[in-house]
Amino acid sequence: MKVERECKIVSKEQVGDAVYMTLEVGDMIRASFRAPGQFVHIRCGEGLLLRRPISVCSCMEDEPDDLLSIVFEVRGEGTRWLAGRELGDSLDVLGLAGNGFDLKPEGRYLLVGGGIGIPPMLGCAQYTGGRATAILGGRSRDKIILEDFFREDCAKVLCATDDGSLGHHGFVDALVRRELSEDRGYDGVLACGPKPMLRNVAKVAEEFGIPCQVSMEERMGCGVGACLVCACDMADGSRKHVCKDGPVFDSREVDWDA
Amino acid sequence: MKVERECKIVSKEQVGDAVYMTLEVGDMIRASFRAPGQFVHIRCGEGLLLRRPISVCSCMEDEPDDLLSIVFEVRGEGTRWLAGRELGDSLDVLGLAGNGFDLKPEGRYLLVGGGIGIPPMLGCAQYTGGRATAILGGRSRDKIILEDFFREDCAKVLCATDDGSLGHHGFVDALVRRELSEDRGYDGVLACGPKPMLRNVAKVAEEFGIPCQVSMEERMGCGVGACLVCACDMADGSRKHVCKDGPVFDSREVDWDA
Amino acid sequence: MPDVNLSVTLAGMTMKNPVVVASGTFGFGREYSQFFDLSELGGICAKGLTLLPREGNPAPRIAETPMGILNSVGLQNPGVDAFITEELPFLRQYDTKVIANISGNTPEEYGIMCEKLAGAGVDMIEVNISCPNVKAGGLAYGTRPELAAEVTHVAKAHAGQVPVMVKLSPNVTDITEIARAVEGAGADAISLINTIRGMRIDVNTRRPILKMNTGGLSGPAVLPVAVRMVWEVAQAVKVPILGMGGVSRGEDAAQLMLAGASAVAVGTALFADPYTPLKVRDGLAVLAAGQGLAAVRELTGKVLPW
Amino acid sequence: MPDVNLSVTLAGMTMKNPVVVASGTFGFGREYSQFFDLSELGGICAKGLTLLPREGNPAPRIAETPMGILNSVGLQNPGVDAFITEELPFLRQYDTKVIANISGNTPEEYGIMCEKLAGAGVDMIEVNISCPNVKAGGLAYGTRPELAAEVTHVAKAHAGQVPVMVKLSPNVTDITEIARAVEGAGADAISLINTIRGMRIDVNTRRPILKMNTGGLSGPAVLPVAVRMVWEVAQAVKVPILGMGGVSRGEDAAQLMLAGASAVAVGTALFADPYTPLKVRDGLAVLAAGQGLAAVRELTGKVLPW
Ligand SMILES: Cc1cc2nc3c(=O)[nH]c(=O)nc-3n(C[C@H](O)[C@H](O)[C@H](O)COP(=O)(O)OP(=O)(O)OC[C@H]3O[C@@H](n4cnc5c(N)ncnc54)[C@H](O)[C@@H]3O)c2cc1C
Ligand SMILES: Cc1cc2nc3c(=O)[nH]c(=O)nc-3n(C[C@H](O)[C@H](O)[C@H](O)COP(=O)(O)OP(=O)(O)OC[C@H]3O[C@@H](n4cnc5c(N)ncnc54)[C@H](O)[C@@H]3O)c2cc1C
Ligand SMILES: Cc1cc2nc3c(=O)[nH]c(=O)nc-3n(C[C@H](O)[C@H](O)[C@H](O)COP(=O)(O)O)c2cc1C
Ligand SMILES: Cc1cc2nc3c(=O)[nH]c(=O)nc-3n(C[C@H](O)[C@H](O)[C@H](O)COP(=O)(O)O)c2cc1C
Ligand code: FES
Ligand code: FES
Repeated sequence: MKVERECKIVSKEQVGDAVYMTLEVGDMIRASFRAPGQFVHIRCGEGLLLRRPISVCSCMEDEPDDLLSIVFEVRGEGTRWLAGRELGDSLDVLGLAGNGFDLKPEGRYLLVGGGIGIPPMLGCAQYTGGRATAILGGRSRDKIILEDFFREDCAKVLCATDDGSLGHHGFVDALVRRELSEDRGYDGVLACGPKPMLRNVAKVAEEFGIPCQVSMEERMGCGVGACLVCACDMADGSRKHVCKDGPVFDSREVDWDA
Repeated sequence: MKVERECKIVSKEQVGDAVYMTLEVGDMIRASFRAPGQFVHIRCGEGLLLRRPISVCSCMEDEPDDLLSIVFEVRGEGTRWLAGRELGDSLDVLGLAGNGFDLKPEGRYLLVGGGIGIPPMLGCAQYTGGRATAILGGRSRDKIILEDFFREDCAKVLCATDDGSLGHHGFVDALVRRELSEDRGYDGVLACGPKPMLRNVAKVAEEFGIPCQVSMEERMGCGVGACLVCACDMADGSRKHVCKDGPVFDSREVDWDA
Repeated sequence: MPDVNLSVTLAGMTMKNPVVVASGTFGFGREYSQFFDLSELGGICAKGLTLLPREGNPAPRIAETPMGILNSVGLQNPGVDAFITEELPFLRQYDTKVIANISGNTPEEYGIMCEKLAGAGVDMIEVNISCPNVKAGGLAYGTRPELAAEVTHVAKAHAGQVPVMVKLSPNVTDITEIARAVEGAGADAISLINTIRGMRIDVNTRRPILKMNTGGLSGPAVLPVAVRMVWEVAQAVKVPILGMGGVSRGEDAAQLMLAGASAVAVGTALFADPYTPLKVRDGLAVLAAGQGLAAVRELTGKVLPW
Repeated sequence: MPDVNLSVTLAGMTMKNPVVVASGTFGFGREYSQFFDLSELGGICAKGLTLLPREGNPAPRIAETPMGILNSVGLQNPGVDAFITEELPFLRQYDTKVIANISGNTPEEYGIMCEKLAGAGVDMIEVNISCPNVKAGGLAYGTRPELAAEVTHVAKAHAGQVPVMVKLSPNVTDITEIARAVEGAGADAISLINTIRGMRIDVNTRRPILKMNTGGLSGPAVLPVAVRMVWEVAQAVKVPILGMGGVSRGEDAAQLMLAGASAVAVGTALFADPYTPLKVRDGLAVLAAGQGLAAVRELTGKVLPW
């Protein structure tokens, strides 16, 4: 059961270029949490007709109100409006939407987050109670956000930057390759980030025969599966929908050439 | 020279059902004041494309900022937005627009205001330094606003209410007739209010051979005379424009049957 | 809620209230049934069906514009047979009217679909003629009176007792010409407006936002066009009208009804607020009660032109 | 301001920047000259002229809609002769291009006006074909290719050296058909879009807000329709295009230019902010500079369709 409700902003801070917000979401988590990797669909003022999809970073059931955190970057009108909201303001939030990652709490996963794709992986780290390895990538050091949180909730954290300003100098898929070849004990690779990154990570995982799940982005309307605008091309020629069938897909399902 | 500028709200209070606001308007009065009866064209938020015309109630040159007051009733979306602004907020104001009443500071006028047409007459009262007689009308006692201010700035103040809850029980034109027949010394009748009232007042003034000026309303676009939407039908078959040629017209010019 | 009779009749089909959801914006009802009881709706125009399943167009399929959206979904649907076996039974659980929306490549396809749907027992068939006619060289049926009439004729011939409503495209010089043609060919009702063709370009990438380059404009931006066209059509034909295009409040619905619509559909506004149809219904009730009406249907066609 | 070349050429007429003001929204320039120096504009499309003075339609002539407005001014103007004697000399004081906009009841009237205006020395004549043709029974010239061509032909024959730009109505099934017709008849440029017909009803009084019942929709709401039509016309004809419809920011203007416009006009947005044309110009300059362009005109037609 999804809900649409006014949710109060109870914390707001800047993390790198991004904004981190915690919301009181009533019973939204209790009513609709399935797995980390789901998203919320947020109304950004009266002037914009379309809600904006933002991944859940972390969330917890609580009384009287469940808590949910999001992390987002300002990209355009909607996220600019969102970044302008203050502590105590309310947001019109529809959620939780989507399916999230298919993962076992007791599993050992390699989590890969690129740029603004980092935050949703934190939920996966917390869900799997400290067993995961996280590989965080970004253009430069300041794009690697939430590293401290990951260090708390992961067994191991590796970083990669395009410019070498932090950790490995290069792309995350090189670290994925190194990690998978050194450690054969992963139950799967879970990734969120820009599409080219996802494609490369998926390729590496496939080489090692490790199942890989990726979180995809697409422009959305309803956010619940009714309007069919958020199509994602599948390898078998069909089209699935990011908001309802995703945003997480098995990497082998996806048509990477679309 | 007209200006469009951000003007700070420096006072806001409720007068009856209406909102009274004072604005700091920079040099707007110095630059564009012509006579009482002009109006300002106010932007009411990003979501509404059209500005709303509101008459100047009273205004004065001052340093560093001229001061201007408006009084308005909530009628729809725009005025609702306006009424929601708070002390210290800024409004995007274009003004002063229109011509105002043609009157001499030393003249003796009979000022007639009906309902939300009362406030602009206050400027006329102040401009003519206490010599005027004001006739204020409304549906009931609470619609007669600013009476105290008029008592300060007029030689005489009469009220009429449709329900008899204050002053004369009936319409203002009855008081206009009484006043004009008792006192032949008026230089003119100046009126603002609903069209049927203006028409009746104009008729009485005409009977007595006293020049009468009326402030007309029409839906506006630009507010400066460029788009020609605010047409007012004239007795001679031509169409003049409320924002530029008016809002004040000689009552004999107007086609009252349009 | 005020005590106003909300029921309306559209081509003999009585609905508990005049608010239906617009085709393509509500899927087959499953998703929004998570938010409210579908029995609260006057009716449901289901997602547009084709004879065979279709995957629709590549993404992006949506773009935002000032008080509007563009979409280029392109009739993704499981096909009419899957609708009948998989979706119709679900919709039938609810006490609301089910209106199937169909698009064909040829008049024959419309005919086959009507036959299947009439057999399966939908309450009404909405014939979408905004799609290109393959035989006539890709020209949209909805832009030529003779083609629109042909499709209507074939649909009626195969729909049995089920009323046929033809949905008009606003992308025409004279909407009354098309309306008269489909009425002449036997349409029981007319719905309008479908989307207006538009485009948005990302000025940085220089790419159209939609992968199909252009798409259909809907949402509040089109409301004045919808009101005008409903008014024109209401004067041109006698069949009842389902009005739509930009409705997000009771007042918008009242405008369409005053202009001549017997009922209204809500589409795009759902995306901002899933509860819009219920709010529109309640807004209409308040507005009608405020005007002292005993029934909301008294609004239909009651505009007083100057 | 960034160092970008802003000048553009439209049918041989070189403008210092691509931003002109749209006909009917700027009068004859006097009013807005109180806000800024008119020499800052690329050009001015003057209020639409007719052969004889006209008082236009009764008020109300304007209504607000979601991100749009409806107007029904109906060509109030002092007539072409008064324009030439009273208004043109005023406009000529400024270093900007003056584009006269004309509407006629018959092709002959267009011809007479063109002759007068060419003699008086305007920089360009914009032929508005959205008005009804009295001879053809009130059908708008702009909705029938053969009528549009006829008017264009007569205008060209009487305009001498002055370039003739034909302004298209968006209220048509296929805008490219009209565009090709007027190009074929000799139009030097095409401007679009004029307003889309719409209606708004006051649900309390049940009266249309406009005294003419319907009016023309303009403002941001129509921008996606304008972009689509400019793009379609740009592919259909070779003559340059003046794009308009809903421009209120540099980005909007860039969309129209990428779609194929050589210059853009700003209309409705003036009413909210008199300085919009200058802000659009500056926004275009910043945007072009940000893309590393040496000249804003490099945007024209550079959309990359999928
Ligand atoms: C499932 C999902 C989860 C996401 N999670 C996050 C997150 O946790 N943090 C974060 O910063 N961003 C996230 N995004 C991206 C975020 O939705 C966009 O940055 C945002 O919608 C941009 O809106 P805007 O108004 O600022 O930009 P504009 O460009 O003005 O938006 C215009 C339209 O395009 C859509 N749009 C633009 N970019 C994207 C995009 N990348 N993906 C989908 N729609 C887009 C907008 O939603 C809007 O409808 C996520 C996207 C998806 C699909
Ligand atoms: C010259 C002039 C002076 C005015 N002075 C005052 C004043 O001092 N105090 C006051 O309370 N009101 C005044 N009005 C009326 C005021 O402009 C309207 O009440 C206001 O525009 C309504 O806007 P809205 O958004 O609340 O209503 P809506 O009905 O939502 O407005 C929709 C549109 O209609 C226009 N409109 C609606 N009613 C009127 C109207 N009566 N006159 C002109 N346009 C209208 C609006 O400007 C807007 O464009 C004046 C009007 C004019 C023309
Ligand atoms: C995403 C989307 C998909 C649509 N799909 C269909 C469709 O399949 N068949 C159809 O007849 N109309 C379709 N439409 C048009 C709507 O039914 C409706 O006519 C239009 O959107 C105007 O109403 P609105 O402004 O309330 O959305 C679609 C509209 C949208 C936004
Ligand atoms: C009040 C008003 C008056 C107009 N008068 C004319 C006119 O006389 N001649 C003409 O060709 N177009 C006229 N138009 C149309 C505009 O020139 C322009 O094509 C249209 O408004 C779209 O641009 P916009 O959205 O920037 O306003 C008028 C538009 C408005 C709003
Ligand atoms: S956004 Fe509507 S189906 Fe995904
Ligand atoms: S409002 Fe534009 S001329 Fe009066």
